[in-house]
Amino acid sequence: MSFEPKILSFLCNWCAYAGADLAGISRFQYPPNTRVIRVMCSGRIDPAFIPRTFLAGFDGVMILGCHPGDCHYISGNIQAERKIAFLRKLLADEGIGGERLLLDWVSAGEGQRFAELTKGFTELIRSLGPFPVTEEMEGKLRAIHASLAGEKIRWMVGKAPELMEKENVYGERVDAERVGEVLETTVREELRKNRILIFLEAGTMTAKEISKKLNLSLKETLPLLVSLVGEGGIGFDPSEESHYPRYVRSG
Amino acid sequence: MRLSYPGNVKVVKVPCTGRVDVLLILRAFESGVDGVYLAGCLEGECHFLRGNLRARRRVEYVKGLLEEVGLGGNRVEMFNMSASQGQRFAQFAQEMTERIRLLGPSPVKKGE
Amino acid sequence: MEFSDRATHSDRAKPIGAVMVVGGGIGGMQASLDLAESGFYVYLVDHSPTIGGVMSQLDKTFPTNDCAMCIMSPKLVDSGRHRNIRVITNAEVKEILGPPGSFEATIIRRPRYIRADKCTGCGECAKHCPVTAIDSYNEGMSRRAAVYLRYPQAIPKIFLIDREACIGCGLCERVCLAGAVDYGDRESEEKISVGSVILAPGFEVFDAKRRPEFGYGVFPNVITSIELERILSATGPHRSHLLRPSDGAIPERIAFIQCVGSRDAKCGNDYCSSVCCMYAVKEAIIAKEHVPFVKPTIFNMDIRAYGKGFDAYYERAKADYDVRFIKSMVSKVREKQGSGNLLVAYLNEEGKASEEEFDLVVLSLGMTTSKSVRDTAARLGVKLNRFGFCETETFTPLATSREGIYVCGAFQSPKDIPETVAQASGAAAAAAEMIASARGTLTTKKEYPPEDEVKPEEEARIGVFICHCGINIGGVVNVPAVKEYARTLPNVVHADENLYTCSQDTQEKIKNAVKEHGLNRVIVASCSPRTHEPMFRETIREAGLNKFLFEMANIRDQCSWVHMRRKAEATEKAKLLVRMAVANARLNRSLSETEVPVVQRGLVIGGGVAGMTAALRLAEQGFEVFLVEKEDRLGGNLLNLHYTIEGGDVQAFLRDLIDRVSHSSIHILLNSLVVDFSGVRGNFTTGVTTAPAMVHQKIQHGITILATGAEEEKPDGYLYGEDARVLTQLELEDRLYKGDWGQISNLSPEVVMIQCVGSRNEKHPSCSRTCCATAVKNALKLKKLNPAMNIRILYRDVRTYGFLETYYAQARREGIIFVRYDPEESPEVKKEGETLMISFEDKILKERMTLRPDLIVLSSASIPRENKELANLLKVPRTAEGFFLEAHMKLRPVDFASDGIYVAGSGHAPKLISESISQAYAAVARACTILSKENLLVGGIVAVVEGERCAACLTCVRVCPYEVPVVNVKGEAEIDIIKCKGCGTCAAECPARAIDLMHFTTGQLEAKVGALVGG
Amino acid sequence: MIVGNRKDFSEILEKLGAARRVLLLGCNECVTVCGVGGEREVGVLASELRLYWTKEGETFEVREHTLERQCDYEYIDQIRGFADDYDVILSMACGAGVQYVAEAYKTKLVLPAVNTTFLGVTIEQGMWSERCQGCGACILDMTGGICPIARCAKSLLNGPCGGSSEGKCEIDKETDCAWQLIVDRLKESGQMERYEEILPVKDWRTGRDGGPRRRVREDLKL
Repeated sequence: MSFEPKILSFLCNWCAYAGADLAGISRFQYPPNTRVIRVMCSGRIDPAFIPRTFLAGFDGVMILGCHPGDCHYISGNIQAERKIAFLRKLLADEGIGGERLLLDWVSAGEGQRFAELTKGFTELIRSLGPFPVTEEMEGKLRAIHASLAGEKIRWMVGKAPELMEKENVYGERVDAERVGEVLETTVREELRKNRILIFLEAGTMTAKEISKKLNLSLKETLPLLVSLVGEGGIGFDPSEESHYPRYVRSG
Repeated sequence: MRLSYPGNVKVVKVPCTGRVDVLLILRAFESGVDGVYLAGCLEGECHFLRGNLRARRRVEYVKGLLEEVGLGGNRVEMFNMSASQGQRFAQFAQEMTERIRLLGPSPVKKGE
Repeated sequence: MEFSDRATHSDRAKPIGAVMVVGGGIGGMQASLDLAESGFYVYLVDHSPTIGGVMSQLDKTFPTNDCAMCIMSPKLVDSGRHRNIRVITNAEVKEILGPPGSFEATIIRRPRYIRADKCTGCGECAKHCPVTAIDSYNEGMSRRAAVYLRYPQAIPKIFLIDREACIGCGLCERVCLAGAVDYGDRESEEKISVGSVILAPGFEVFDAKRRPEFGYGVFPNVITSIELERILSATGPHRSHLLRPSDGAIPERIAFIQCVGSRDAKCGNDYCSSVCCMYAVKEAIIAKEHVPFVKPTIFNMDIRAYGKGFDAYYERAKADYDVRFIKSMVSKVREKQGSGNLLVAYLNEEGKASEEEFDLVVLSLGMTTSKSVRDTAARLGVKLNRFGFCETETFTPLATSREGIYVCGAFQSPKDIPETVAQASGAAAAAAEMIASARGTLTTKKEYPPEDEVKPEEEARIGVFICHCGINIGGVVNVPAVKEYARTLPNVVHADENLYTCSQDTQEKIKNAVKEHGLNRVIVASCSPRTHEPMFRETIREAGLNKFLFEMANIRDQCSWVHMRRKAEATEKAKLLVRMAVANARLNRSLSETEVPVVQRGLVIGGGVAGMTAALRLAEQGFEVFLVEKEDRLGGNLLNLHYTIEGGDVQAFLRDLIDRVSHSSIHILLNSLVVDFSGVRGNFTTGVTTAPAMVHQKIQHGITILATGAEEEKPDGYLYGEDARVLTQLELEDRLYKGDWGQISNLSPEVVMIQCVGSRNEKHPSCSRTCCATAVKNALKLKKLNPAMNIRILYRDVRTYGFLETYYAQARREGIIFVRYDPEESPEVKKEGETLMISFEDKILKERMTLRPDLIVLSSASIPRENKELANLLKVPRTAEGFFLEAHMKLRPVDFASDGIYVAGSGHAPKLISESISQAYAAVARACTILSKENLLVGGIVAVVEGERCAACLTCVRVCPYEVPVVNVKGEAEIDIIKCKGCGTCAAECPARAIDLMHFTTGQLEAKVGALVGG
Repeated sequence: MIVGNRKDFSEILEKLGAARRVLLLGCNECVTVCGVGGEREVGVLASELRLYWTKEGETFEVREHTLERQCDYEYIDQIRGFADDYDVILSMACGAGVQYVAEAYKTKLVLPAVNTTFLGVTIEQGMWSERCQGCGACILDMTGGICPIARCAKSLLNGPCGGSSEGKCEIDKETDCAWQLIVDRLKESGQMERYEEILPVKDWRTGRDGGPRRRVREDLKL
């Protein structure tokens, strides 16, 4: 049996969805592999949706919004772009290529473009094959989701433009680089910590084993373990008495 | 530290474990508790010099009494910790809860 | 000659009855508490956001292995909530103007961004803060949020924002239900008026990167001693698991390198840091206790275990913990490729270059002063010595160069915790003396409305207040359900819930409820009584209820926080805890605390330097003193001393001191012995008999200071007493002073000094502390007399701690030869004809050397003067070696376990003159916490005897750790409520059940237990 | 004081048989002091009984009561009002007390919970040792204040037997040889001449061998 990709599309109400309708009115043909969720604005797309989409069995995700400058809500699409870029970084960190995630713009008048984008993306996914939901991949996606769903990150992601473009609580404008750096470190750390927590669900591990599985150096791994121990999420296996302590999930 | 430990553990505050007498422990069992443990200062660090050492002896004595009446001496224990060993407290609470769980409910439980 | 720091301030305007203490470490806290308890208002200023200092970072303390936080946190809490101490954190002292007695200090407070009056310390902000920063409390080994509390037990328990890390996202403000976040906070200046000032800013650890040969900062497994301290701590980065940084493995071979940044002229620190030997031994022991397979090795030049009980600890480390000591300095540390292990290069005792592999290297860092402290000193016009520590004089060790400003702790010279605490009390006495006439002018005493009588038979009317603690409790426990449940409990007539029960407006609400509902018991279900009970007790007292009618249910620390993921069970448990509290509260009774008058007079036993200083200082603080000396003259051991190592004239000092002790408030009783002793703190009666007429008199006094001193032991062996050329150090000093020389002042005579004669052996395991410095002092003196003299000092470890080290260095520069011997190969002294011979092993030449000295000087042990009978009379304990044993080795260095009795001077342990003076001041400060009060409050939680049931079996008499109960003339046990400390051991053992402990009565404990299970 | 040992719980249970309404009677004299029958020990035994019977699912009533003394009839009379509510009086006093209670409540079953062992002294908190056997003819003046009757396993009167070795008695290495103690004490106090004196054969009739004893003091009688 040949592979039929399952694709989820998020379409913004004002441009992309209208574009898709236009494609229909105009009878532009495209493959039937996409399922559409209408949102009012591409800015509504929470990056945390994406790992769940893959976990739910989709092979690709398309997010289509208005062209820059055309957003019905002024800057929703720009924010979507920022958030998705951020997500791509995270995915890339975990060795998940961003090619299965498409963000593009389709205006209400671009029925043709909608059909072509859909067609092209479907073909691309078909050529990539099904999303490889291995156990490891599942762990990664769960971790990414958990990190993105956390309050800290959501707040930061939401606040970032204000901090960079307007001012922070002290009435100062924060350097974009600094915001990016804080955001990235925070997210990366959360993500890695979540991954460790998921690893330890299956049993105890030494620091070395964890670092290997995270594909990180011990030097980068140890501080994560320290933080997790401090937060009470993990502890030490009291039965282990060798030179290499084993970490366990606690609580 | 917000470590979690089982909710089964209820604490009765005393100025010193030296205040806990043999009878109080027995009365607790009479009321139907499944286990009792005393958490005192580390040995040698008793705020009242040696109350914890006395408490340990009493716990040993009560163990014997509980054996006699067939409840099992393991239902009572003494352990020592310092004020900064929250983790140890949680760990012991866990251990004791597990131990009592294995021993099953006290045969003198009320209303059963 | 003017030796005293006493100023003639009588001509000045009336002094200000307040003191500023700069630095809130253990020393600053002790000084503040002593002052506040003696009638002075205290401003405790700390540059850190919290008080507690370096001690808060320590895991255990030597030589008792007490948990540092456990023993310190009562002082933290007391300092934080004392009504006459204002803690000002996150602040610097900008300047101090005006004359001593009426200074005006300017304080700069850095913004905290969290309002102290609103923050409840719940920690929601830190839980949400998205920014992480390096956690300096854990020495950078872990991370914390940008909004943080330095450590969990911190006082004040108010968070703050690390402005450098914070990006200003505003999340903390959103999650703070108490509305405590204030981004508009700015730096502010405040002027305060104080009469005197104490500097207790502590130390900073040496920067390990200044010794690059050890590879700190380059090789991950080279760590500092304070880092190891954090690693070993239960609140440390690995929760007390000993893991090394490079790979998180447990290190087996651990090397400690001593004297990093100490005894090192190259980096300008040619002093000894005094504490590193002992903390290294302690860390080695604790590491071994954590992980039995650890093999610690300590590379050292000398092990300076000179304090009380230190040598026994050191010996235990060797014998019981297999700690290896190598007498050698490490020259270089390099990393072994690939493993992260370290190769430590050193010259072994045979003088051969060796290299050994270790898994972890710990650098024992010395003490230095921080730049900011040195800058502050410069701004305040306080002189520093060449090492950046505060300059003080031998006979005035607490006074800085600026009148009215005193010093204590490591800023004066490197020192350990007990010496810091003692010196802090000492500085408090000095600061108080300065302004003694203003005692009580600025302190306030809480005035309460009259107490409503609640009779035992009166039906209990209980009000229950349940706290949400923001979402700390409310987010887990169903508070409204608990409230509804509380309403159903017997005797509960009112139940309410609050967002924060500890907030100011809630206190008013509680008070109103007491009136409105006629409550006679109040229960708050919230956090821990350890931190909050005093506050709520005060609230109900303000509402006219006795404070013992208050009860707490700990549904946060022991419920919601520990069962976060099990909300239903947590709610049930909270209900149960409330039920237990109700059962208990029904049986709570009003307990009265009675006032007993204090006899505001002191008794000092012993007329040496410590005793005279104590008597004089008490007198100068305005109290009458009896000074009892058994000899026919004052002076004690000082009579035998002539000069100090620094060159001070001891006899001139002594003459001046004796002169001052002829004070109108001091009654000197020479030729007098204490023959009986009774009473309790605040009211003792002592019988004194004075020779030769054997006049007996009874003295009434409120406090007692024991200053009976020590003396040089008459040595055994080495031909002492058989040959006139074998002397003790004291005898040598006397001859040096008198110029009584005979043949040895000319030509190039040979002098050998033998250290540790009678010390550090089985009979007397302790180090006598002062003999190394004395030997160096006398050797230098001899050398000055005749530079051609050959002087050898045979030693086991040279223990010239602190700045004494500089004299040791000078001695070596001047050609005095130091030769180490092992106790197994003690030097041998014999006589061939008239020739005196000494032979000993020379470790470097590896051969036995024999000399024909002209003089052999024995550094004989310091032993306590006869004090056994006195100890028996006063019921105070002694060590196996006969020195007085204080209440607590670390934090109560001059107190005895029996309140109101204090120790000072060498009777406690061997001491230098300056140390005895500091300690005498300390005893005075402690004594003044009693003497300054007209009345003492006694009672409350104490044991009471039901006489009728007593079988006079003596069980209570035997089990009481404080020897309080007695069987009285009626044949019944009697417990003095003034002495009882309320542990309840007697109540738990009385075979007739005739004793009960108030507030923790058998009935109450049984009711609590009953409520736990019964429906 | 009179010293005793608590009987084993199993023995007490056995003696109680089917009795389930128990009046547990303590004594506030010697047995309180030696930690075997005072109010606290009454509480402990009562607790044990309650725990045991609850565990066994039985119905029962245990009442705790401690008298000032069980060897005086006025005190014993104090339980008159409720003694009949119980099947059995379980006395924690010495044998004298148990008997006297039994005499006072002729129709009641009175049981001992304590084995009375000796007349002794407190060596240290929690440790007692025998000193007197009540022989009725005291010779402590001759033996340096150490009683060979009570403290010598054989009650020898004129020096130790061959079983005395290194100051200890042959029956037990923990037990001092009384005669060693006597000799040491006589030496210490310079009375060694008393050791030379031969003590005559003891007339045991003043002791137990003369049958039950009684003491009368006419002037004190009513």
